[in-house]
Amino acid sequence: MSNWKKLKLKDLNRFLDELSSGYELWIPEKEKQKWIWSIYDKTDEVQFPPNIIDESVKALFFPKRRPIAEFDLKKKWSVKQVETSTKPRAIMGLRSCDAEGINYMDRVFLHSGYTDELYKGERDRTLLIGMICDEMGENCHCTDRNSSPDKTEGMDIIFKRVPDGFLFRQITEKVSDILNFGLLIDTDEIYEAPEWPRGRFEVAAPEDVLDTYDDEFWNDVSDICLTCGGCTFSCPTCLCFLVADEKFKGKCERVTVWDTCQFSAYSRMAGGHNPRDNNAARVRNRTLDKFGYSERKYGRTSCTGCGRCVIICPLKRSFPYIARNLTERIKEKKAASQGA
Amino acid sequence: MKMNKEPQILGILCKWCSYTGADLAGTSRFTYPANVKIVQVPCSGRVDPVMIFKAFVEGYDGVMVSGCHPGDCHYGTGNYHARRKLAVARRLLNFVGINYDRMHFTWISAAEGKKFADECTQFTQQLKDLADKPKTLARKELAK
Amino acid sequence: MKELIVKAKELFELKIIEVLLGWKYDEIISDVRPYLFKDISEIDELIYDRRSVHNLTNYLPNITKRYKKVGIVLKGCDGRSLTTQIVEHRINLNQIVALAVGCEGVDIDEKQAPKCDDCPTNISPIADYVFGEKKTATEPGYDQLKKIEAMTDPERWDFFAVEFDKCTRCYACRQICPLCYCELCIADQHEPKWIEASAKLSSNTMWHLTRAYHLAGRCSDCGECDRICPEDIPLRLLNNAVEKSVLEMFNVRAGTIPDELPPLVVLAKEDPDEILGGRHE
Amino acid sequence: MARIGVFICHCGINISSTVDVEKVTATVKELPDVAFAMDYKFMCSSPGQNMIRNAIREHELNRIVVASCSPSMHLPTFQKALLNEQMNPYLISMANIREQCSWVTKDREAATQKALDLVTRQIKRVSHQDELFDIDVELHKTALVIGGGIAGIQAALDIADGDRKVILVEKSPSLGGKMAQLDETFPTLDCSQCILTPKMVEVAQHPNIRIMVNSTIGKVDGFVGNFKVTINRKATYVDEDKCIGCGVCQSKCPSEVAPNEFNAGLEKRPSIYIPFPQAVPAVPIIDPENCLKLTKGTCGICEKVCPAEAIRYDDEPKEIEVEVGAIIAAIGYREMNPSVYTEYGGNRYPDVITGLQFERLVSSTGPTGGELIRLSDGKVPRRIVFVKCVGSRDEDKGHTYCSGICCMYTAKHAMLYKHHVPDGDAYVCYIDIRSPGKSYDEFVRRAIEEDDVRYLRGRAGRIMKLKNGQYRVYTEDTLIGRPVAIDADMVVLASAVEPQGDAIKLAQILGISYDKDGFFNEAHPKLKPVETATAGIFLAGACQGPKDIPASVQQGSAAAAKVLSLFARDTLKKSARIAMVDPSACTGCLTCAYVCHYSAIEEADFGRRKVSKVISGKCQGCGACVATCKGSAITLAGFSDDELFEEIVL
Repeated sequence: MSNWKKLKLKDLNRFLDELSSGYELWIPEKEKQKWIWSIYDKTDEVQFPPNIIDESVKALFFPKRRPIAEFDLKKKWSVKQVETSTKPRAIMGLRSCDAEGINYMDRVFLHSGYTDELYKGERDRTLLIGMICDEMGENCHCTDRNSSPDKTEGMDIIFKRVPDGFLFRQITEKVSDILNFGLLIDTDEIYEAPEWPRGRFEVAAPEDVLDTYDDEFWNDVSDICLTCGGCTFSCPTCLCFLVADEKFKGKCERVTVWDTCQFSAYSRMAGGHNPRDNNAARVRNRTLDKFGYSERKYGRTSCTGCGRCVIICPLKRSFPYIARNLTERIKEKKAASQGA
Repeated sequence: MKMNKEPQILGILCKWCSYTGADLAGTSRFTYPANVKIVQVPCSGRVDPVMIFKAFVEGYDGVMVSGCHPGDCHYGTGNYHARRKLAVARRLLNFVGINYDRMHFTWISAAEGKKFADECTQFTQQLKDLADKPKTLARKELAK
Repeated sequence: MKELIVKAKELFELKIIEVLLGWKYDEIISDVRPYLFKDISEIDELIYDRRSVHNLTNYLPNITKRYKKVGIVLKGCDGRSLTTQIVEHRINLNQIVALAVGCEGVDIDEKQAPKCDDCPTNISPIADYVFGEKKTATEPGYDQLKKIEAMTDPERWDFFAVEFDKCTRCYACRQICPLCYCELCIADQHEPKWIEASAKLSSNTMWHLTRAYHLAGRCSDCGECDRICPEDIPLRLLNNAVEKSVLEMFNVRAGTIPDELPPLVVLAKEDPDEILGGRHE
Repeated sequence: MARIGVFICHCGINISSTVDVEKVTATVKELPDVAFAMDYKFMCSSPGQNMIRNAIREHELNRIVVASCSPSMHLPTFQKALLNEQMNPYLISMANIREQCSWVTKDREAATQKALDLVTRQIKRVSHQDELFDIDVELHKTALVIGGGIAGIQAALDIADGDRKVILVEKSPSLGGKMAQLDETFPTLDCSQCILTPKMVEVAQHPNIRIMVNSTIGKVDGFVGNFKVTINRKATYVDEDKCIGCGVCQSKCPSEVAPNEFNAGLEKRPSIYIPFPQAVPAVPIIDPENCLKLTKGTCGICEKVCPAEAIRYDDEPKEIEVEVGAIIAAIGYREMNPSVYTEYGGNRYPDVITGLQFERLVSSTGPTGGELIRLSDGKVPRRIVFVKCVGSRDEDKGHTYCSGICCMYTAKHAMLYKHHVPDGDAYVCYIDIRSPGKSYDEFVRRAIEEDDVRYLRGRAGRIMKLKNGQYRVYTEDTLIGRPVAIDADMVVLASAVEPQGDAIKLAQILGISYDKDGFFNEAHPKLKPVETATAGIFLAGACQGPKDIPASVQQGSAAAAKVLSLFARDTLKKSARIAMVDPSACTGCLTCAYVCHYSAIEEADFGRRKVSKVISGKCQGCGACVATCKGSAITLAGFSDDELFEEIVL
């Protein structure tokens, strides 16, 4: 008997039904060629994609628009803080790259000297049921980011698709009852890690990346990047937001809304000065943050290798183009300095 | 389908002609529906269609813009510029489903108090006669 | 496009241009993409064919800041964007050498781009050199637009509410548009918040109406916003609706006549008052 | 942080009779940022204003909202209260709960709700209002007077006597206007020419007045203190510097085809002519449409006979640009053409004439040399009928208003008739007799009692020509309730006063408003009778509404006083409500400059960029540029996006 348990394929829906009775259950759903997260509905025909879900799980913890306080504009001093739901929630089918993203969010929102209570509320009520990818996707490169599709850090439970069902294994002590559902049976089958492909998008070491700040290279990149910000919105570790008051008919909500360093308005100061007033500076900022600044501040680079930025890019080239050229540029520079 | 409740109307009036015309309606005691809320602008040329878009999103049932008659603009040509802008805005709004008749553009001079009151009354009736505007247009996010 | 390459080389050789904005095949992405040619040795890679869908004029403001003489390969619709950019002082025409190609249409996902069905001008109105044939202008068909116009008001709103609701406000449409260049976009302003930052139906509606209105009489229907939208919102419909109004009311087709002012800043005393009232079927 | 004081006025019962003022006050007290709210019977009164001042001090208010009448009425009043407390006068906003709420709403609940809504909007708006500071601009101390009739003459003389320069523009060849055409004037029967001519000569000789006849206004740019005016001068074909005014040309001209305008078309005049003997300037003009030399290339007699060699057949129209600080419009009126009154003959009967034609007929400078005869057969009319209100007080064919002067001049005409033909019969058909004014009613009584003019109360229905050459006037005497028919030798129609044909065109050039009939609008019917809504442009005379000579002269002097008080300053305060460009937000597309009516936007450098810049002295604050700027880089102070947003969004 292994430490894995087995769920037969025919029992999947019953398992999910049972799970959704105690949890607000989120699963991947295919909508118009894209995989998104949605709440499990008993009538759904459940499928799990072979690798990443197009929509990052970030939005379930840190939504694009998140009310944090409410006011009544017809009364004096009427601030009310928004509270999160305490209903238990389970997210099933997320991948190691998603968990890496959540780990990174934890560092930012929980462990950097300040606790984001709304985030903590969402985090505390959520059980993460991760899935090991069937295969790496066309744009996946977690293996180049010190991770792999079977990494379990951050998950509470992990499962793997097998021909006639799924293998489940408990990772944390957060909940044990799920694995005791009658539908999960003991098995001798175990998961054997395959040799995952590597070397798709290698990036130089953080200090070398940061060293390119003044390089002419960035100008060339900027000519073909629109700074549309699609990469930052889809990125599981891009967490910038702005705070806005939204009023309607005498009521007002203070909300946080995702923002992105790719927009010129992001760095525009009140007097009009903009330290990053051109595409080059903005592209550079994002790249240096992913592979340099984040490492300095939080101890690890923030790119999880999910590849969503490649998929979303309207010009289909941002990441691979930048990564490959940047790394080559660094090699060139090193060779040149050694030669000299 | 007709509306039972009074439609909410935003009236954007130029200071020199139409706002004065609205004052004259008052001085002459011509009554009109109370649901017309007047905003004063210096000239109809100041009216940015974005204001009108916003008014509809905020839940107004109709928007009325009025300036000096063509040729009479206090600033010479402001109303001609307004006419072009608002004509485009009006057709765009209609295209996304907000009927032409929810936007009323008119020229009211400082002497036309009666006309102002009549326009308000007629516009209110016109809005009542229109099929209910798409409910989803007024924002509902906060209500959720 | 042999002549194009020969001419480009000649322009480089004679130092008439420093750089050339065109297209080349990129093996990393296995597709044709915009490329800034900086040296005569690269020119053999210059491509213009049905894959050259991008509107290159969007890159011009940045590039003309860094280079004095810029060559650019222009399709008809791109050239119309350039006309408006010049009238609005975005670009100095003296810095531009326009290589206009007689556009035969371009493809998106191996099918002819819908914009090409409605194209009235296959050659750029600004052209220093012309390669290819000028086609006689045809009236846009606007098939898709007419379908929407035939709907009732509530049907039309239901249609657009679904589309606007999808918008994530990534502003890719804004970034890719050569005529969306405000220093501080109205959507990014904080006070007053005409267009709230968060993605929700009301603010998305504001954004899409405002975007379409701001392009009135300026949009050349290059279709880039429509192509790029990650949520596949039919932005061209809105652009076309405004384009059609402007054509019908003011008899203006944006950017087709160099030096002509955009219709919304033209002083038009002779406009009939009817444009403010009555239906326009 | 804003500390807003809200002051709600009852306006006696004008507001409080339909608006529950106490309820509004209690509700707005609860709104954020409202530090103080109160209501009072008359906020504009001296105690009311003191309440505002005290509250500013006691509650440390920094924004004020007054809910009362229209801001056009009392905004300046309340701004003064702020100024007296050393507060910037732009930190106030007014909610118009009288003209636009209590007076137009009957239902009390609806009116209260609306008032609350309007006040709330202004409370939201006022926190976004900033301190603004008016701008000083220099001014050209020259006035332009348009129209050389008695009102314009009076205004020009008064300003010139105040030692300021005046440019007096007249479209006809001579000054004088309608008054020069009159014979004797009511109620004193003194000779019109005798009192007018000295004034015309004074104008001509005044060192501060520049007369420009045969000229019209082509274009007006700029603003108070700094108008740029283009004056279009017709080609006159006579060199006015050389002409000595001898009149030989006029007497030798063989082409007498055009109607004599001065004599109200009662006779023909030559194609080169001085309009009337006392004309100022006494320089002839060639009528190019009838001159044989100019139309057919023949003749040329005037050039041959002119002793001063002043004839210039190659003369061309000129555009003259002048810079002035103030403009007075005094273009007068025209007499309505009674052709629409077919029941009165519609101009077909030679002896049915208008009031002005009668003036010329009895004038010693008129076509008959002052002899009152029928133009048809030269006989003295034994019986005459005067028909009043032709075109006045007639919604169907004429104007709704009363022309004001006809009652008096008809009485005068009847008297003049009786003085010419003492044994003749004079009848007046009238609806009402309107004769308020000093010695006016006495004058009418004199006509009836001393000169035996017979007044019949009733509107004349029809005038029919009889075979014997007489005219039968069908009317009724409503006092005895009987139809009456009078066979008369001559009928005089008191044709209505109406605006000049080019009045609306001039109003549009000047940027001033006009009423439904085409008379120019004064800024306030009672309190600003000579000002227009456009600063620096004033009105005098009948172009503002029908007027007799004394009223025209009064208004001419009043307008002159306004101009002189304007010119007493060295600089002008210009409203701070103008546009400003935030260069950091401006992309430099310059589309704002394309829509600016005042050419007040220029290109400026901002770092490495070119941006727009508003020339503050030129900007008039219309906001067309603001609505055109897609990036909201332009703000119109006082009507900023912030302020309007708060008013629109609730």
